[in-house]
Amino acid sequence: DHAKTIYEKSKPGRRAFVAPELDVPKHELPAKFRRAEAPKLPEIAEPEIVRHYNRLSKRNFDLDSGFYPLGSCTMKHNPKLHERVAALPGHARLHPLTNPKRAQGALELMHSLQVALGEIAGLPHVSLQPSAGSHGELAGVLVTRAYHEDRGDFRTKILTPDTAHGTNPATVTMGGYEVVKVGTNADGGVDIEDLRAKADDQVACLMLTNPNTLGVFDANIEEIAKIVHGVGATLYYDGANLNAVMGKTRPGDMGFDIVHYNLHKTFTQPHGGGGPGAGPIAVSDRIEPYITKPQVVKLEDGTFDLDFDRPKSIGRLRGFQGNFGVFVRSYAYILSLGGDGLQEASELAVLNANYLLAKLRELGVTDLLPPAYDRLCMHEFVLSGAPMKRELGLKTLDLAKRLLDHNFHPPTVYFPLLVEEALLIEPTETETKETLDAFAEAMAEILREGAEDPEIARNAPYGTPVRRLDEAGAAKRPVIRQPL
Amino acid sequence: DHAKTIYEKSKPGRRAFVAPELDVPKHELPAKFRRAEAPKLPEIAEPEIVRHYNRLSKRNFDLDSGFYPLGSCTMKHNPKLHERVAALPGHARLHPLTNPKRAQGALELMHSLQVALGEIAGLPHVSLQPSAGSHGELAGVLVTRAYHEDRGDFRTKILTPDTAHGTNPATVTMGGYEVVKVGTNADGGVDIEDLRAKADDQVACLMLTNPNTLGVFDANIEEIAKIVHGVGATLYYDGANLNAVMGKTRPGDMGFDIVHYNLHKTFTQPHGGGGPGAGPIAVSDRIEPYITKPQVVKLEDGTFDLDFDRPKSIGRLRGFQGNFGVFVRSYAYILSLGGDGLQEASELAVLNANYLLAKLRELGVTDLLPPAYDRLCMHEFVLSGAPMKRELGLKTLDLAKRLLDHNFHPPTVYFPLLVEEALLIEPTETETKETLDAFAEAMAEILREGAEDPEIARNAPYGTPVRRLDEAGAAKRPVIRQPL
Amino acid sequence: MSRYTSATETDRQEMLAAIGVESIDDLFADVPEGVRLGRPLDIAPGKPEQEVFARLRDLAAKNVSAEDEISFLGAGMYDHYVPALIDSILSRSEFLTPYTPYQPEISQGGLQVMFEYQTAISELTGLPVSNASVYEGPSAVAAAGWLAHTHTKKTKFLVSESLHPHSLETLATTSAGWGTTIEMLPVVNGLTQLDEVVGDDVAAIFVGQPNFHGAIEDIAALSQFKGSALLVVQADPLTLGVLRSPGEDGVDICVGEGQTLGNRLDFGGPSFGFFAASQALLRRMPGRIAGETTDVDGRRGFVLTLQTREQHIRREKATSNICTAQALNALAGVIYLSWLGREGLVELGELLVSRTHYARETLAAIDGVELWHDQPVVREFALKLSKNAHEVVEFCSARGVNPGFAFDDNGLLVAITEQRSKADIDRLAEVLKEALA
Amino acid sequence: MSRYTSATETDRQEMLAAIGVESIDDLFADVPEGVRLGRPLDIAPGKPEQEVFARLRDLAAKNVSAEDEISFLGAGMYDHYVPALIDSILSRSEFLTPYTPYQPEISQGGLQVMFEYQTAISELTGLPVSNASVYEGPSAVAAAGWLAHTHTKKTKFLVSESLHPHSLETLATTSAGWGTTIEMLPVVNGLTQLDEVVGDDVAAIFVGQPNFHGAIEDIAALSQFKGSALLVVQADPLTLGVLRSPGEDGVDICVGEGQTLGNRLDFGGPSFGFFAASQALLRRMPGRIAGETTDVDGRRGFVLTLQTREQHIRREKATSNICTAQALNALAGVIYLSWLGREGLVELGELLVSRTHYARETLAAIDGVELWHDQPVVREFALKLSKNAHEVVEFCSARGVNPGFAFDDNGLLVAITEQRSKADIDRLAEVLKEALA
Repeated sequence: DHAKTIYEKSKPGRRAFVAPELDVPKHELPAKFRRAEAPKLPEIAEPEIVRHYNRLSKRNFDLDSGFYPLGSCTMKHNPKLHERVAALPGHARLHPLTNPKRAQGALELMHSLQVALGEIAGLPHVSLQPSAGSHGELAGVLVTRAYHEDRGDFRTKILTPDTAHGTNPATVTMGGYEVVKVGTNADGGVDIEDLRAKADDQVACLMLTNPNTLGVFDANIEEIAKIVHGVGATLYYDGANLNAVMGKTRPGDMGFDIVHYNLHKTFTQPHGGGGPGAGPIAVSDRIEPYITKPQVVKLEDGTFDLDFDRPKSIGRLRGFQGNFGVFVRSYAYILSLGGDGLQEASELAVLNANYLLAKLRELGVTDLLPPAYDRLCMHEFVLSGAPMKRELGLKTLDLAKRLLDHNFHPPTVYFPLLVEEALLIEPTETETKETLDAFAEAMAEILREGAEDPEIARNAPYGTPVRRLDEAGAAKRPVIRQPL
Repeated sequence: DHAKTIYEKSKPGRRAFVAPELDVPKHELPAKFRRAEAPKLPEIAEPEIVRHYNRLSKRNFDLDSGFYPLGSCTMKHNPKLHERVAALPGHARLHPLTNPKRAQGALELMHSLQVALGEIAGLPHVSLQPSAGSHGELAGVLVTRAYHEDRGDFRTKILTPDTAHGTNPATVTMGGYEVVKVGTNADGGVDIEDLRAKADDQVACLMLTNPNTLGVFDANIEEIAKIVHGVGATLYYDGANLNAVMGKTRPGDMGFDIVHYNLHKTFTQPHGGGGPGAGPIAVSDRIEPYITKPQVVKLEDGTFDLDFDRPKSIGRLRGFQGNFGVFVRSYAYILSLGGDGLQEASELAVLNANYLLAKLRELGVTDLLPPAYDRLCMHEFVLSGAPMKRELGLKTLDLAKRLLDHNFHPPTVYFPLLVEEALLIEPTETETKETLDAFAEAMAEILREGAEDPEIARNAPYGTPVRRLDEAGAAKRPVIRQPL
Repeated sequence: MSRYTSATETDRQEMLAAIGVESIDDLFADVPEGVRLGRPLDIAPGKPEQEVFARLRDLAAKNVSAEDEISFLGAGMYDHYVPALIDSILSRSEFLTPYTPYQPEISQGGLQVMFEYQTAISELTGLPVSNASVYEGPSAVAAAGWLAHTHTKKTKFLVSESLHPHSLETLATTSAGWGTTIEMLPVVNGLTQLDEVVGDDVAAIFVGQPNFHGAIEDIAALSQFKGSALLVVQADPLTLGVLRSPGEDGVDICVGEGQTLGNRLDFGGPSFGFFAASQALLRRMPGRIAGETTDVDGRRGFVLTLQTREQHIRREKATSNICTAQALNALAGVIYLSWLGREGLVELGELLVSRTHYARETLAAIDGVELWHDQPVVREFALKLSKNAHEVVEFCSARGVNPGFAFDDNGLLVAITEQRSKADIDRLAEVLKEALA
Repeated sequence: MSRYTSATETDRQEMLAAIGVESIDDLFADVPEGVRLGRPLDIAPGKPEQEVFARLRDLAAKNVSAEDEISFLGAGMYDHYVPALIDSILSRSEFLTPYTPYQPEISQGGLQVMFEYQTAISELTGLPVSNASVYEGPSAVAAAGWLAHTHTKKTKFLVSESLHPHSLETLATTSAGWGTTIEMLPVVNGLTQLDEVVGDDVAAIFVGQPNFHGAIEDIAALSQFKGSALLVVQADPLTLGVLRSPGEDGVDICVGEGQTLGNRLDFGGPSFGFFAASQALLRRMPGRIAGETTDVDGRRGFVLTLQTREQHIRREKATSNICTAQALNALAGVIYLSWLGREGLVELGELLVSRTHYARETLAAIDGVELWHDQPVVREFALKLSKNAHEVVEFCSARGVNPGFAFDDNGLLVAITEQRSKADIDRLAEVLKEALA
């Protein structure tokens, strides 16, 4: 059985590990602290561990095998060089508490990354510490709080558009603020009137993604910034979509005070099946005093240090200095592309998205899956499956599942929430025109097939290691560990 | 199409490589030497190169995914540590012409390996140079020639049993000798009478595998050695099956003068889809003057050097010092197992083979696939598919192809040649009892199924990336490169 | 052409034509003039792969890593040997490059890994519920605080003075907007002091096991006084082969840093945090959880489950904002645990206990060294030095031995892994003696 | 238990019972008493993984590799940059761990790689036929000799004095039993001399391109005089983007060392040898060859073909004894060529030409340095020094610059790769000047 767990392959007495010799006197812990029965970990030799995980790996789809247009996740190619440089012993075996004098390479790398990220965002002060996008958001909300409270200004609300990533409202709550939703206008941007109505002196911040999750660049951004700043709030940039605009425009120049980056998206840390990532933030001068500590700084003599002496800092959001291994990869990426390459990456990401949309139009796919906003898009776009559902009786989920049989990872489905039967498609710049064409053809083929026999897609997928799974049952009677 | 070649994915102008800057004056070669048109290599960016080979890899079966009982090939587990240590820059970026004084680590490693291999074979002088088993055989034949000719003894023939690996006779021919076949007795060993009849003063050598390719240890080995040495010939040990006897008996102690090792088999260099391997030889004192140069030696001061001053040496059989990367892995293996572990590896290899044979008996598989020699075996054994062919109309090939649908790599088929419809099965010591049981069950199941409907196996496989291929057509009208 | 892209000039022209625009710039028409950058980014031009490699290699060479010295640094991350099979498995693109398994039919590998991981964490901690990883140790402590606060609706956190300082700081930072307060529990001779049931305004009690100073806390004893608060233990998972499981001592939430389980030091990350809890807290858990189920053909399979807890469904009502966690690092963790195996975890723990006590005794015998506490220890212990510890660390480091982590003025925290032999410990003693002479 | 095995005591008992013997020793009953070892092997007991790693790391650290010095060593293997994607692909177990694709249905990946590789080698060499790899360079030369001897039935080999000495030696060693003789072709000012058609007793002529001293041979000119002999060229494949292909100059067999194509130095191996030939020699080729075909359903597929040439079919009548070759290294080669790409191969070649000529001019300007020859060069050149070259190498190496390969008494062979910048070359000039002062 291919789904046997490693515990089911275990047999008492087998092992991979060989302990180093006991070269000191044996010491036993007091009985009251000693564990009576060892945890039931697997007992299995190396060859079968390797086979087990090798076989499991074959039950995963991956970016290195095919197109992965998961909207808002920026599944761009992961350069192989990055794994090599991250694994160098000087990085991989460097203890995080090493005296800064003896970790100059690591600190220089972090500082160089801070400088480059600051330039890209147009905001000079970068804290690398947060561990992922949502962690960066939390950092952003916490520095916003610190900024206001330092002035004796205690605010209670944070605005988020209804197109926002779910992490935004969740973060607001964890940051101790009330979430206030702002509507979307006919062009897919922020509803300015709604914003104006809700922006008051209790608003601490507006969290915005630009381009937003509809793939739309909000052309009113200057106006939005004016409104937000007008009530003394901060403007927060959710960097999930930064891949659309590098070198074209910068959050800092748009008026944002705080930005988070998803290094695993824009700067291509492999997504690892759900992490690791990293979510640094960059801030403007007025927010700078509040960002996390320690901060990597360059001293006058050209050496680097960790600065703990930051009296107004919110403190730390995690242990040590952040996901350094991710920084190594991101820095390698920036070195490889350079300023011009980063700009071109964004340009090609936008070109690819618009081309794919055009191709879907050409093939008639948009007849049944119209774009939510029928205009040029940025690096991603949203289709609505509502007509398809109406005409063919196929849900977006069915389409997604049928795409699996065509060896494509489906786009993000049912997000953003305000588009009915949404399909959020982000091809990224590293895909070829041929791949985009093949994906568009597959979409068209599924619709053709659906018009003839919708049952096929409704019961898809067929060629996958398992077929549709009973998710409701799983949630109702959760089996979340193996009984041993 | 999954079988598209990388050339078919090429598009003019695409690239992965970025050249370093031209930091010196441009120099052009004279026109008469300059190539007019660049070779039509692929034009393709990194993401698609990675995907191409990733997808190709998924069209390969591999040892890390399943049982691979390919007789005579010793497909034992390849420890992952070995890749790590072979990749250390001090090994991987060490130039082969580095002054020995500055390659002491590499030479010490090679010398340590020589010593360990010598101990295992019971022959003290080891030349690591040959690149694979067949290359080691050639080295063996050439040192035999040098040994005889140095004494003014010009012989013309080499004896090989009819059970020998095909490399043996091929090597004899390339070594400039005539092949004389020796028959096999009822126990699967050398036909002593035939040997006695053919052993004369024109015989330079007898090449023997012990245990041989029937999985049989030739109990007459002392007698054989006596006969061969009696006519002044050398006795050569084909080490392909050394995995059966480590620590139990040694070729040197059996009377062999020359041994080759397959480091990729017994000492677990990953087979790489057909290499690299390494085929060191070990020889007795009287052969020592003739082995290849340079030779790694330990000097009196404890340092190591390359000895080129070997006036009777046959010379070199390849560039530099051999497949050093393979030596690193083999040495790591010997360090990990130790003397006792190597012996136990052989014991368990023999245990696994005998158990699998017993299990096949228990399940009745041997009714239709009887062992060629119905006795205990060593680390592998031969079944004959003749009754199966007679009773069910299934050839060994059909059985092999049907095994593919059970996710097993088939055993070696149609070898050794003297067993009709042969199936040579070598499970190795790193397989679990459960795997052996599952394989035996699959064999039984195929026979059960074959008794009901032989067509199923005759048309197998079904679940593989391609099904049976037109090999005859391929040989008749060879297409061995892509027209571009 | 930008690195890693494929759009040739011909491609671009064809694509622009299909879109119906003249140039790529036309695609950015929505970006108002006023906010366009209008100049190239001030970042050096791209470099060939070999030069990027050389630059990174040169930077790495400027660091003194555990490869370059005999290091007893710990204090939260430890230089354990990472077996090679972990590299081999993690480098498989099928684990390395996909994202969160939103499409379970093509993500069974990753989902099953999560399930196996959850099982292992549950076994280690003795708690029935584990999620599939959080960021790392201290933020896991903060996440436990959020859970306790929202679950109990109470506002006081009691934190042992011997909890890892990063955990305390992270909890403090993260809880800035919760209206909660933090009160410290004193530590005497290495042990957290609690001798009466805590007040009913207490949301949670936080203790380290072993604690920051290496002492083994008497969790069962502390547990008796937890009252209606949740008892949160930050544990070192590698010690749980020899130490009683938090679950059997009445702990409600066990969190910690997973780096010790097969993850590299990486100057502090990425690693993973683990998060295990009692059954009652299942629907309060942050982050991903995989569950077992069947497909339409009745085949066993795994899915992300209980997703209504999560931010992408419940948004502002979610139990946490976490989205991307540390799946790959958790995979390393479960491979490591399989590699160690049931017996190996205990053997390794016993080796650490013996070497750690040997080291403590050996160092304590040096003039100018006192024990910070005399409690039993597993893999780390704190000393009080007669000289400034930071200067002592400098002195020893210059001699190729990093003696550990200097804290306060005179505290030295010495960590032992299986990579530090008796000979290494004896060498440390030598150098430390010199430093204190 | 022996490392990497799984047979527990229970397993063993069950298995022995099934076999019907008492003990494992019973299985070795056929081994006569007289030849049993009867004592443990004199090899130290097995060590834990971490200790094996440490031992190998310590050994590696005793070597001075191209990582540790500025190296201009070449003479057959070269320190080119190996792009990271090669490691990534080669580490996939599906390429790393299987054996020769005897079962094509489950080996299409490996077989297609061979086909793509053969195509690339054929493109590079301008010859229609390539096998799927042989061991390495010099043994490929010897294999070409065997082919020429068996094909032409002639017994004389003409070998340029500028052929790589390892190739000459390997040919001499290997041909010991063939009844052939070797005659040397003189070299004047770097070039192999041949000015009349060779005798009809000649089986083959062997020339290097570029030759051992770095000179570009005039292959077209030599080809005019080959008569009925086969012209065998040992080429450096990396130069074939800028140099005329052997095929267009009438070469019959082109062989060489493939290390320059994406393979590590590895102290000399494993790398791969390539072997390409004219159509007429197809059925004489040694080694594996993959061919395109279709399966029973008409799908494209690849198989090992023309196997009747091989040892496992024809045995003593085989065209060669080769079995295991260098499939994985050849895979590295074809990935490397795809990574370079059509334009990149030329660009890299041009860069090498320019830097190599710059280096030659710069070094030749030093007092005490003369050119060995003044022919055009691609990536390597020979100098004549006023002092003993071996001593000069020692002098420079002690200063962190390995100036190249010392040959004869005063010869120095200097190799350039894209990893040696102008600055590195200038540094070499500085040190060499000092050495010769």
